[in-house]
Amino acid sequence: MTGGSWLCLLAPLGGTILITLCGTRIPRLAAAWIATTSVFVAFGGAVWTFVEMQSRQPRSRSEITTAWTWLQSGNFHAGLQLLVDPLSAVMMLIVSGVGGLIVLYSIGYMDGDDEERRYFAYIAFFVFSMLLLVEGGNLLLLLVGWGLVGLSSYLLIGFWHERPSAVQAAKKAFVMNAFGDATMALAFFILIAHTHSLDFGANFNVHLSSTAENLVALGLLGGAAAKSAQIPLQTWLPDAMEGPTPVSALIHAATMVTAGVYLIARTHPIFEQARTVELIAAGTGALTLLVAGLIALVQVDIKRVIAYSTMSQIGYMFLGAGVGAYANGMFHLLTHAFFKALLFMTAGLAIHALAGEQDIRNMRGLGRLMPFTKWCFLVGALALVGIPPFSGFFSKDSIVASAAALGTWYGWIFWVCGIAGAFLTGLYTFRLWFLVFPGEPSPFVREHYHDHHGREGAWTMLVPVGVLALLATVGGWLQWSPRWHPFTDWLAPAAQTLAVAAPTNTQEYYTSAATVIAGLAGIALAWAIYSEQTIAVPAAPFWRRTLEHKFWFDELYDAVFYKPAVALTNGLRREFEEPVVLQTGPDLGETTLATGSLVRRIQTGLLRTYVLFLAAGAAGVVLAFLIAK
Amino acid sequence: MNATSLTSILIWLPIAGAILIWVLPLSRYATGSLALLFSLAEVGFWIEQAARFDFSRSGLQMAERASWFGDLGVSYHVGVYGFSLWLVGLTVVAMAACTGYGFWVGRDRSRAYFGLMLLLTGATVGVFESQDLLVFYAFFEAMLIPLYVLIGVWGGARRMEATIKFVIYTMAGSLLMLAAIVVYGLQAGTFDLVDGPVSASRWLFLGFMVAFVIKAPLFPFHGWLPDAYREAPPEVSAVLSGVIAKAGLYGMLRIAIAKFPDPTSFYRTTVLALAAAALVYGSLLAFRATDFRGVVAYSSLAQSGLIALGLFAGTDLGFDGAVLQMVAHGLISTSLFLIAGAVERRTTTGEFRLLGGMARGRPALATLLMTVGIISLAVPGSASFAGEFLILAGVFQRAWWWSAIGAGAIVLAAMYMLRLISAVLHEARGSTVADEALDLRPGELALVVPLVAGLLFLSAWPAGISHHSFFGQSPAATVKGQFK
Amino acid sequence: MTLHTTPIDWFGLGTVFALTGASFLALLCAVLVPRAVRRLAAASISAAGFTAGLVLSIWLYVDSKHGHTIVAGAFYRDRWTALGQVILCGIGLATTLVAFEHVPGWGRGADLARRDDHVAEFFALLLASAAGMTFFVGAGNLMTLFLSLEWFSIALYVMCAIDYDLERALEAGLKYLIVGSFGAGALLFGSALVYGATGTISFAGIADRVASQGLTGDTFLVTGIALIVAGLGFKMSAAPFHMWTPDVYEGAPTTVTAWMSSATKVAALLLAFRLMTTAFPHDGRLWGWAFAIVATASLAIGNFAALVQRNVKRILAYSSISHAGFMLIALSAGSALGGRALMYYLVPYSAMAFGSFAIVAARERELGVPVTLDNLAGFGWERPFLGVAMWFFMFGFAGLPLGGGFVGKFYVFAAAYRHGWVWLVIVGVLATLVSLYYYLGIVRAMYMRPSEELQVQPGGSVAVSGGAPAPETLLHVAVGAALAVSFGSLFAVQPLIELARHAASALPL
Amino acid sequence: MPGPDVAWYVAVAAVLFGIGALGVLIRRNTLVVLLSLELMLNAGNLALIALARHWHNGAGQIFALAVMAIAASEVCVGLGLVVALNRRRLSLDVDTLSELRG
Amino acid sequence: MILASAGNVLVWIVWVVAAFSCLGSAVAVISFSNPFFSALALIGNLGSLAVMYLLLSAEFVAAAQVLVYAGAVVVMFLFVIAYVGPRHETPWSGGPGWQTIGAVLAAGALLVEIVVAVGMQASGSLSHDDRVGAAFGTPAWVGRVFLVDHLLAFEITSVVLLIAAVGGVILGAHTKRAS
Repeated sequence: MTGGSWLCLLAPLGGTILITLCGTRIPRLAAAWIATTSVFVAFGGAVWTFVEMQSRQPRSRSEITTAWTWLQSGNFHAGLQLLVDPLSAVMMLIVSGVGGLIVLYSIGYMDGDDEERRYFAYIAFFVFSMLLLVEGGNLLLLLVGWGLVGLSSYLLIGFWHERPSAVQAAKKAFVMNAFGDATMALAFFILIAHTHSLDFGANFNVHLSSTAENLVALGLLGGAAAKSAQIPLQTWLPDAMEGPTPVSALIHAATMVTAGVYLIARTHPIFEQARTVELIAAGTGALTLLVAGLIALVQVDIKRVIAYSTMSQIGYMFLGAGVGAYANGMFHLLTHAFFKALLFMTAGLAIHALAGEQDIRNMRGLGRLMPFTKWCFLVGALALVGIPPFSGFFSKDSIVASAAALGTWYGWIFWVCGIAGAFLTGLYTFRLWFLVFPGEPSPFVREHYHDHHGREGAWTMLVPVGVLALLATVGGWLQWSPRWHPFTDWLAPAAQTLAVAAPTNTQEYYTSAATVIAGLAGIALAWAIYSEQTIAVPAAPFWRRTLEHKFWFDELYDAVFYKPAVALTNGLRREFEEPVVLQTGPDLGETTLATGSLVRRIQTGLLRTYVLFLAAGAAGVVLAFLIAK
Repeated sequence: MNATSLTSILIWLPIAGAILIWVLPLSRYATGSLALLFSLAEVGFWIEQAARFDFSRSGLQMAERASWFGDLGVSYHVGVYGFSLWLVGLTVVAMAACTGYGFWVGRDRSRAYFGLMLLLTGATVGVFESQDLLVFYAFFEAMLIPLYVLIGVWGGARRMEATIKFVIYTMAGSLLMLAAIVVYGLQAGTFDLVDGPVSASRWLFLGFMVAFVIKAPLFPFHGWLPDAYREAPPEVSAVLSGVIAKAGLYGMLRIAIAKFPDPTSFYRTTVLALAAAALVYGSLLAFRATDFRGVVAYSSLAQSGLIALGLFAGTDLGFDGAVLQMVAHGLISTSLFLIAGAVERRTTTGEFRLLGGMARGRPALATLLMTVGIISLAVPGSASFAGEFLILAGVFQRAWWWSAIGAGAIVLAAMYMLRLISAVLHEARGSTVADEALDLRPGELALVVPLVAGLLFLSAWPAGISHHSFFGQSPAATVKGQFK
Repeated sequence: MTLHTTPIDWFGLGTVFALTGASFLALLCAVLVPRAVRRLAAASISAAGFTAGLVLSIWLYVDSKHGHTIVAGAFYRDRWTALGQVILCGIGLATTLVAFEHVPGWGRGADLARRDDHVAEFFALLLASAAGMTFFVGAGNLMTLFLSLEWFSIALYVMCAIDYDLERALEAGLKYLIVGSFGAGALLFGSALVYGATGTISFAGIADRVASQGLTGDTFLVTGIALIVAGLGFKMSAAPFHMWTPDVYEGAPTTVTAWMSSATKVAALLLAFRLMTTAFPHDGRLWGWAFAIVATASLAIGNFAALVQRNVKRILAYSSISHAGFMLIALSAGSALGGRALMYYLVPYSAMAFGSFAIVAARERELGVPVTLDNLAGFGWERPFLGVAMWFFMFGFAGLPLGGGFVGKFYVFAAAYRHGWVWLVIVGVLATLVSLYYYLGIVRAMYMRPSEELQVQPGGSVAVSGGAPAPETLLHVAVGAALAVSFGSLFAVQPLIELARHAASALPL
Repeated sequence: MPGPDVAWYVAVAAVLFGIGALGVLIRRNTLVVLLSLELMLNAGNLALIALARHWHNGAGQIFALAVMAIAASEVCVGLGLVVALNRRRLSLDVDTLSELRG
Repeated sequence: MILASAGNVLVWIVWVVAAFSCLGSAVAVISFSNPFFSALALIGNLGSLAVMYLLLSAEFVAAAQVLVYAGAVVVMFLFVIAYVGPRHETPWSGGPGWQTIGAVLAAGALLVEIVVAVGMQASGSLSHDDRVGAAFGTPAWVGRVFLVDHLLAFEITSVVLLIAAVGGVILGAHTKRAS
């Protein structure tokens, strides 16, 4: 079982190192296949682990394996250790499985880019980092993975480094995640100060003062929010779409951005001792899913629309994990990985076919030329909106239901948000759909469309899309909470759903009904506006501008953090560093030299002056002696 | 050869080499190779020393002692502890790389140049190994002599002001230290660091600290730093920030903290405040610096502050983290300055507005600069992350706000380091970046790659240093107990 | 009537006799030896004389374990004297080497015919002044003190002016003579007053009388001491009695400057230490403070004035003033440790002072003009050996651990601290800091200028002797010796300190 | 033979010393400066002899005799310099000999 | 008795005359504008000093004073003065303004301080006694003291004189030098 986990972890790293060392001595395709194989090997390892775990008793499904002591000081030490338990097993499967498909996809997508090797080295490195994150056997190692995925996300967002916008987006993503890392680190410092350890066990069974607990939880939540682009740390995600589309699919949809959810599930004992903070997490999710959904309504870049929907879906997961229904959150994470990766990859097909065009206003009627893409996208869209029998339906509804299960006033607020979110999802998703696929191809499309040897894309691209379309359809059947819930049971030893968050069947039913109706309503409205044009979009210029400016978060941060920092620094340099710090020494030197020339003046060259000094000196000494004797 | 003599060999071998080079009328090439040979031999001897060092034994090891002049109790006393072992290693490795760089770029007046580089090596090793205050002071000063000439002769346009400023600034501190040494030694009756008693005198503590905070440097005593780092030849800047600055921090650990426990705790908050100021201030200025070396220079200021934060936290994690971070940052800034030199050789400038887009077609340069830069901004999993994590966790136990400040500064570090990377490697091609500007040549790779490899190794096993710097389970107790 | 003449310990005066004898022989050369070989002959005699002096004084050191006075208390035969004589003879030997190629008269320019005028007399005077100093350090009473002072002073006056075709040389000689005589006058009157207070002129006797008759703080006595302090302060060129120093050092032939700057200080400081501790121990508080103040003044004035000089000889002159200040710190402590410190300090100091002036002499000769910071440019690269040596001396002066100067400063500070004068340590430290600027400035001038500023082709020389550059082998030897001493004294501290300890043990401390 | 106290002689010597010093300080003519130096030395002599009388031992008188010889030597060298200066057509005004300064 | 007292008075008178002529001539030395006169005034000064030496029963020194100084030194002076020709120069002139003031202050200070010292001492240890041996100060006695107690001083003076002579020759008597 541990063998599988090590294999799973190290295979992608090996791929990275191999590609880096070979450098330009191997053809591009070779690099691509090295990466792909390594990730699929990792998937094999994950499956191996899973199968072994299957054969064990639920109680004994968790195992820790240590390679060596990574960091040690005094009585604090953190090993380079992996933890395999149901939770990490699931994540390993998702990461390596979906990851493998996406890497395969990018063979076609990146074909012809002259720095392909670098791309594949990076992406393999990402998979490694992500696996380290989910397998990390203690908080420190988890933080390491946490940082490394941020790093690889930086590398991949800025992959096309001649584009200033890409470089800027990459930096922004990294810095915001660094902020999250910092808050997590601070949380860890508190733990170390109390328990002298960062092991899961040591810190999950200890009871700290409620302040400490809350601070720790807040720190973790900060990291989670930054990584998962939850309000207020969400602004980097849309910009991250500067990266290649497979990157968006893998990192910014399927895996990395959902790490926040994993973190909450993994460290749920801490959160449960700080229940308030946990509910704040839920609230954040609720807020984010609404805000993101609203912003998505006005975006015109196909990838940004999907990006905002990602934010909103992660909002759902936070909601679920926050209220205590970890399994439901994780389940949505799973299905979301399928259909969101699918959506991105179909979008990628479209972009690829249109030579990099991403503005949906130019894409009308693409479906006529790309039927496969069209249908796959439809599957993803329906799954996203949560229309039965597609996967989203099963996972999303149970989350909203758990909110209802709380029964408290905020529980109901969450519930309403969930329903409203479902409506928005339907609206923006099908806005996208109606704008892009149906109808006669627009002149722009006709002009720019080019197929790949008569197909909509290279087989390496089409196969993964197909597979994911299948998964997005059937993936949800794994569990329908009212009737069967193997997934929840599987996770129970690692992350037991809280009793308060376990919905009754009735709650499940009417919640499902509500969400489906809301979703359908959204779809209908989209149809009416963008397909039939029977309803006009209300002008509401203020609201439109607000949404187009994403509620002015960027402007806000610019004004509150960046500009003041720059002003402060320039001020320091002009007013303090240059005049004071750098100048003091020279000034003192000048003074000394001035003194020197003063002393020099008494050296008149006149003999009598010299004698005078001698005489005066003698007289002085005599006088002093006569007085002092 | 018995183990103890290794200590002295490490000090005197390069000095002998320097004299040899000055005496022998060799060609530039021969001189360079000879110097390189000597510095590699240094590395070899150090590896031997590290191999023979017994981490399970307490106290000073491989000590050599001979009376220098007895009537005042001054003796030539050298030896190594765990942490000094690592710093010596850092010195010999970095100096070897920098000597190699000088050889690679073919410094003129080679005999003088290489002789001085070797002299510098010996003196610096001496600082880290000497266990007698006067010997320590002698080596501490001796470092200045070659540096003064190296900067002044082979430096940039404004080298003269820079070098005078550097020497006088640092001497201002160390001369006060000499006064403190005289007083301490005569009071104690011995100048020996191992036998010497602890002192409670705040004045003496301050006398020593002045020298160290200027050398390190800490805010606001860094007036010499920007000019020196900008005007010195790149390999010398590398030595300055990578190794020489560590001498000041080493002094804080070995003398100020170990010998003056009461004053240390009395002035702890003050020093921590200075360190934190250096950390934030340096990071901010690095963030707005307009050239490659400027960023690295101010980031070294910030790093000195961070390390001092760890040292004066006075906790187990703080000490271990500080030593680890000294070594990590030493390797980082050495490689960064060498890369800066490589860039300047190709583009004749370090100004950001004239640089950019060097990644395209120069994979080796891009990979190395990227790797070092990313390690230096303490991405989790890197050696410097381990160091900074320990330091901040350590100082957290002193008071939470220190580590809060530190964490904030780490975010700043990310900002300026990414700015550096993208300004050099990314976006549109800079006006001074010609197509002919080649990727790193094998010679340059041979210098930087080992340093980076060392960093990666440390990243994989930071405990290798963090757990092998002080004897026993609790570094704080070891320091309190005079490393016995 | 029968006359019981005093027994004379000829051996005890061996060094003095050797040098004086050599001096007379050299003088004979002036008339007996043909001009062609006169320089060689005189120089060889001088070298022989100094070697003999060296041997004898070493022998004396070994043989004078228990110090005592000889020839009716006129002269001390002890290790303090002997060690001082060793140092002096060493410097003298080095001076001879340099002088053989340099003095007198680069000032007389290309006129070869006249370069060798008075060469014999020069060496005679050199030996005579050396003899005077070797006597001076051992002087046992106020009369021999005064006489031997004049002995070497007068010789030095003449040596300064020996390039009498140069106005600056004459000016230097006259300034030195007049200021010196004034100082001598003060010294004389002071001696008279001391004599008046105690009725004796022998050092030991004075101390006894003061002790036996409770004369501590006696008016005559302290006035006399004050005047003597002034007179000796002049010889050590300590502020405010220093004013003559820069001018004389600049005007005199550089070899003579080298000799003066090192030897005179040795003699004056050693004698002062002996006199003060032997004759006036009971007024130690007074002269201790006096010398402390004088030291502070010297450190301040010497260093500050040196900062703004361009002429290298003047810089070194001021630096010698500041070093007088350092050594006066040891003197003002007036303890056994102070004695050791002084004795030790003198060794590297005189080596470095002599060496640096000798190097200036070489530069002066190849340029034919006074050496300034500007025309020093590139020297380091043109004359690698001399450059490195100068580099060495400058850092040594500055107290960086490249030579014994470092340990010397350390010892001096230690003595001051033992005496309870931390403030004096701080003063010394600050003075060192200021001094850095001009010492580093010289190194900068030698090495850090662009090569276009080179004055002469490497290896080339402005032809003093018309043809090819003079190899100046002997000068290199002398500089090398100075280098060896100043470097070696860093490592051989223990033996040197042992010697100094035995020497100081001869004094009543 | 009773007469004025030794103190009176010493007082005279002191005054003489002061006059000599003043002479050195206020005269520019090298020759007169040398003469004033002679006055100072003579003041020393007077004091020595008076005090020798007081202690009635020989040291003072011998000292004085020696000082005379010394004075003569100084004058000899001093006058030599004067002659040299004169031959170089230089002024004997000490204030004009200020080529070396600073 | 009366003779003795008369002798006392006589001594006093001689002393006063000698002292005043000594100081007066000293003042004259430093105030004549013509060095020639200054030199002559010095002779007077030396003479009156010689008288005082006699009063102090230092016959030999007095004789030496007249011979060496008046006979040799001053003559040398006069020769040189004649050689370089008359050079008039007035006191108190030239130099920076503070030079003169400083001169008066410094010289005055020295003078006053020492006189004060003498005065303070006079009350104490400097009381007069006349019990002095007849031999005191006679050439024979001086010679004995010279050769017995202060042999070295004697030798040194000779050496110094030789050096001075050499120096004088080098500096003064250079032939064919005037370039």
